Amino acid sequence: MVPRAELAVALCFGLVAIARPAGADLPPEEVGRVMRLPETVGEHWIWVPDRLFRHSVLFDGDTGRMLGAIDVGAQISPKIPLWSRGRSEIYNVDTVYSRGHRGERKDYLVIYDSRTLDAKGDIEIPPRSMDTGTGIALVGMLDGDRFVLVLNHSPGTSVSVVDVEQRQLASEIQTQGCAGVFPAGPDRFGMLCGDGTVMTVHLTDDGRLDHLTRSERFFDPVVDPVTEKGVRDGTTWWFVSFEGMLHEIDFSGDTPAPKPAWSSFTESERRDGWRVGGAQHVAYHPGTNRLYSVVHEGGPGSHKDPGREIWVYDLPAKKKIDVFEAPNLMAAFLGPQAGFDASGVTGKVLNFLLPNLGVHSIAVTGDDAPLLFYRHADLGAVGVLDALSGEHLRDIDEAGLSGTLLVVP
Amino acid sequence: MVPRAELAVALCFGLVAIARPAGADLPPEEVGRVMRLPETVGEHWIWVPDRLFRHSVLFDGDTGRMLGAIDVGAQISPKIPLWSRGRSEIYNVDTVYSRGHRGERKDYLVIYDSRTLDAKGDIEIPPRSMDTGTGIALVGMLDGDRFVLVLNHSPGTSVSVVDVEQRQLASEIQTQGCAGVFPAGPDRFGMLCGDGTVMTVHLTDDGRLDHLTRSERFFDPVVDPVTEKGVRDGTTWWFVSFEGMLHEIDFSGDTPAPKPAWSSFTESERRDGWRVGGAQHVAYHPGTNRLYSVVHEGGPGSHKDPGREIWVYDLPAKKKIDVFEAPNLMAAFLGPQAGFDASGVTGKVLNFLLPNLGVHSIAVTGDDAPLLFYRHADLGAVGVLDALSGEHLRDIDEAGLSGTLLVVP
Amino acid sequence: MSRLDRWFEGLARQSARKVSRRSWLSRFGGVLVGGATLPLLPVARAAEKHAVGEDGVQGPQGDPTRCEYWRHCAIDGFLCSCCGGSHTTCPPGTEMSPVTWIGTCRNPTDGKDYIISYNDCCGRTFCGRCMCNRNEGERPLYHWYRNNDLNWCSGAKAQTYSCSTAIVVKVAKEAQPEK
Amino acid sequence: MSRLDRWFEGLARQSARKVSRRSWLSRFGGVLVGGATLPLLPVARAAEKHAVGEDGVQGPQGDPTRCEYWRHCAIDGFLCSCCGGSHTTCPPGTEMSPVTWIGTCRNPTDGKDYIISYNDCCGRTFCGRCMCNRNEGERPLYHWYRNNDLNWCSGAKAQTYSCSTAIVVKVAKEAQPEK
Repeated sequence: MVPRAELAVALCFGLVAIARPAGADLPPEEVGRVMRLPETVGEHWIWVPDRLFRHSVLFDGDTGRMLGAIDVGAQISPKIPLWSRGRSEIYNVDTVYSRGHRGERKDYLVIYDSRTLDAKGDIEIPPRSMDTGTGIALVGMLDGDRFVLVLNHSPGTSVSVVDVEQRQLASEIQTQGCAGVFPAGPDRFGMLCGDGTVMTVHLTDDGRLDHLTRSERFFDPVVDPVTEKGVRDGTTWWFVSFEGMLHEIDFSGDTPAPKPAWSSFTESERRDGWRVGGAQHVAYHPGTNRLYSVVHEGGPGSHKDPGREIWVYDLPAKKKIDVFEAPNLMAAFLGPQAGFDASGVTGKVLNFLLPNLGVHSIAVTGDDAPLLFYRHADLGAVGVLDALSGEHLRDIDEAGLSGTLLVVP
Repeated sequence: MVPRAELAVALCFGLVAIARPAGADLPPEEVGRVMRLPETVGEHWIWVPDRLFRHSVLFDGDTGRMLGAIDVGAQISPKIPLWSRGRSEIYNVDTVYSRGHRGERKDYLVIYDSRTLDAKGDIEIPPRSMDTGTGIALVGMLDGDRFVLVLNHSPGTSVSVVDVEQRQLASEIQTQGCAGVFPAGPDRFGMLCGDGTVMTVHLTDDGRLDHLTRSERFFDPVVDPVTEKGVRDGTTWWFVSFEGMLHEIDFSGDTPAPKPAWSSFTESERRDGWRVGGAQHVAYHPGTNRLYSVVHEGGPGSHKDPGREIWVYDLPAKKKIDVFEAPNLMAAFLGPQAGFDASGVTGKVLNFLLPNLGVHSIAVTGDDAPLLFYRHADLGAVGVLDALSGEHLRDIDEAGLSGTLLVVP
Repeated sequence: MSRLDRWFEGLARQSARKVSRRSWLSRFGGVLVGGATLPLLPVARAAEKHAVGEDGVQGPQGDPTRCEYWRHCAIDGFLCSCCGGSHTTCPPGTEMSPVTWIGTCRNPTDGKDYIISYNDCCGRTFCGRCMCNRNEGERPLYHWYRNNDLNWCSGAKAQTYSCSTAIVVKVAKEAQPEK
Repeated sequence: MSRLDRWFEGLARQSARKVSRRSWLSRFGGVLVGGATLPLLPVARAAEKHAVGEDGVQGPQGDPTRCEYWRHCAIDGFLCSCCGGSHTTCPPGTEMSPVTWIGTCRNPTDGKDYIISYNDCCGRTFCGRCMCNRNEGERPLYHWYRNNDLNWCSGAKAQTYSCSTAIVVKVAKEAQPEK
């Protein structure tokens, strides 16, 4: 057995050491101790996946401290880690090759103990999990924490349903023409389709396909497509279109029901060239019904551009209520790398000299004093704002090198 | 069969396209073409291994062009690629794990076709190849290109001898107390030992241990150890000590023969604090018998510090003949990353504002108009000097993120 | 201090215009739309500044190692031209994926729109050079053949992504409907 | 321009002094010897600026998240204190390697020299934070137990290197012979 130390014990260690009698030697210390995470999942924790280091790092947003990490496979983007509080487990989908980057491919759903972060097992799944530059909407866990969904691409699409309770693949469902997995209950998930509709996939109790239902066509994928970067509240998902139209879809019925869309931009904002864009460019806080949206000034084809502003919407009121500015992360990124003090003179000069590259991705915590995290895909630093006031609280530095995701566990 | 294009063909393509009759559409282009390397290994080519991208990139030092890359395993440092001109093959030692970064470990000597860079096979070797931060003196190929040596650590040391002609492991030789592999002929290699001696390992025709011989003790590993960053000329190896003593070892006889050491620093240079240091901090050009040595001003314990100067020695004359300065690579590294012109105003300001971090590693080509390459381990840019005059010719940018090796094929 | 301030401000603006299109690593990196000029790299490309490119176009739009090259209007990845291949050829040791996404790009020489196929080169890890992301007519995941975010190496022997090419398929019948 | 020049020069010097010891990634990165002060990071560590550390020492020499912490005199790697562990404890999900290299470091509190064991934490990839390389008494590969360049995870279940600890073994009988 490996001895394990509670975080609390380690933090108290200093006091013990200080209380040592003067003149006595430091005592020999135990070898082999490994930290474990606190029992309760913190409300301000955030995963920061990185494609170059090939891991997802868990940070505490209140302190900027790294808590631990899980490794990922040989993909363009790490997958989103899925956290089951009930089972105290974390699930992550990895692709590995028998010779590193070539040879036989195998895909696994890896099971971690969420208190020790030990890999305690894995489930082999069909070796065709989809890989994208953003890693968004490729995996999901249904309510009840029994079924994990994995979107496949080979190059046709399907969805693997993995039963993490039974530790086996439950089914693989053909979903040609639709993509993205959007969990909407214990027995269903949505997908966006190329014909401008949305589909509900209904599962049986044992995770196989029960039946598929389709909405009417509610968007035009050529003229003004919705992005797959949706946000969820229970059985409702919101999707934003390239032109900033907000589409609300209700998945509570048998057939998914789109509600009338409304524009997140006024006519004058639109004339000024404001557009949505980035990677994970929308976030939602259920308690306040606030939607956060990364915006920039640009034209057609700028839907992946980062933005320097985050606009805040009251969804029930259908109106913009605030505008947050995201301070430059350049010095926080380069400081530890080049060895200067990001908060000192050199940092200030560099933040001024070098451009503010803006924000690709945001995430908001679910509690009553929520934090809003933001990152640029190429800067290894994460900014932390008060999600209610927009106040810049801190930067988390040395947060990797390249990646688009920010995941609230 | 995959169609392959010669580099020359691709370079001429522009002319063909320009000769197209006016008004005609561009013709449909062939899909599936893959480049191959020129038949002759360029005299100014250089491998730049990178631990984060996990590959070794081959550049042309005359143009700064990338020619291709081979991938590496899950190690701290990629191994040095070994190039057999006779067999038109490249050998690289990789470590892979069944689950990416954990699970069952396997080590392979991977065989690449040196014209196509295709991995055409591999030989499984004992899964204990040594891994270090520098990757220096861990692998080697004996003259005749039949036997590849792989230093092991488990945690005792041994050397795997791989017969790349017969495509199999020839033997594993126990070498407790010695480390580093220094090829010195078709049937022998040297190793440095913890008792201040050097050992010759003599092999039989089929790559097994014939016998071991030891030199007398010629250095003190506690007071003034030699580094394992040796340079070779035929059956002679030079090693430099922390204090800058140059030790020449002759491996032509049965027993390795150290010659009297001499100091690379004058008394006044030593008083001024000059010391050797870095990673791959010495390089040698056989045609001119020149030794290049990275130096800095420092004290004990600074033997891994990078230096801003490269001192040039005439070995037969035992004297310093030149001092090269290595221009700052900071802007060349940050430019493509942050999107500014490294050779423009911003680049100049940054090269001035940010410190010159100096040089960890150097390598010199073997031809009559040699190039001297240099890098800092954390900057993804490689500087190129004229190795005879010291003139700064160019920087190779986007040359990775982290690594210490520079390998002339 | 005001002269210093103005100088810095000028530099910052200059950088802001230049940054991002080749923003290094992100396969999903930021892109400034419009005619932003990219930095010349100090090495080989500096010499090619006024060269006439493969398609007879002078400047960046004729240079396949630049993000502004006309065929790159919907690319997302490392340019194979900087990776040991060319804009139509994979680097040594990789395999060209037969399945792909497409873009519709205007050739400045003849003013015609061409269908461009962005075949990925596969089986080796990130090239890591000349990252380029442009999204003219790019569409989300569910609109497959117009999506540049997908790892299109799914059609190759090993699905590791290395870099992307930009191959002329044919003249487009119409300018692309997707804006 | 002379004021500007002086200002830049000052900054450059300041950076030069600070740089390198925590130089980001290189397990073999550069180190400036002597009492160089490292930058405070803007986040958590800023608040700890004047804190008394685990060993009762004020400032960086008492702070295990700093490269200057006294036990780190011969370390080479990412500091586990910045990686979810502590200077004596591995981060969650890793395994502490039982074999290791050692250093002899002077504790500023009691003025005594201690043997420090730098056990690596293994089985997960690079932590990537708080890179620290100091080489007091460090020796080449063939002098095993004083060599910090080796991947000492060779004694663990999986040899992937994540970060390094700095554990007190005992008081040294003498200051280290290796300079």
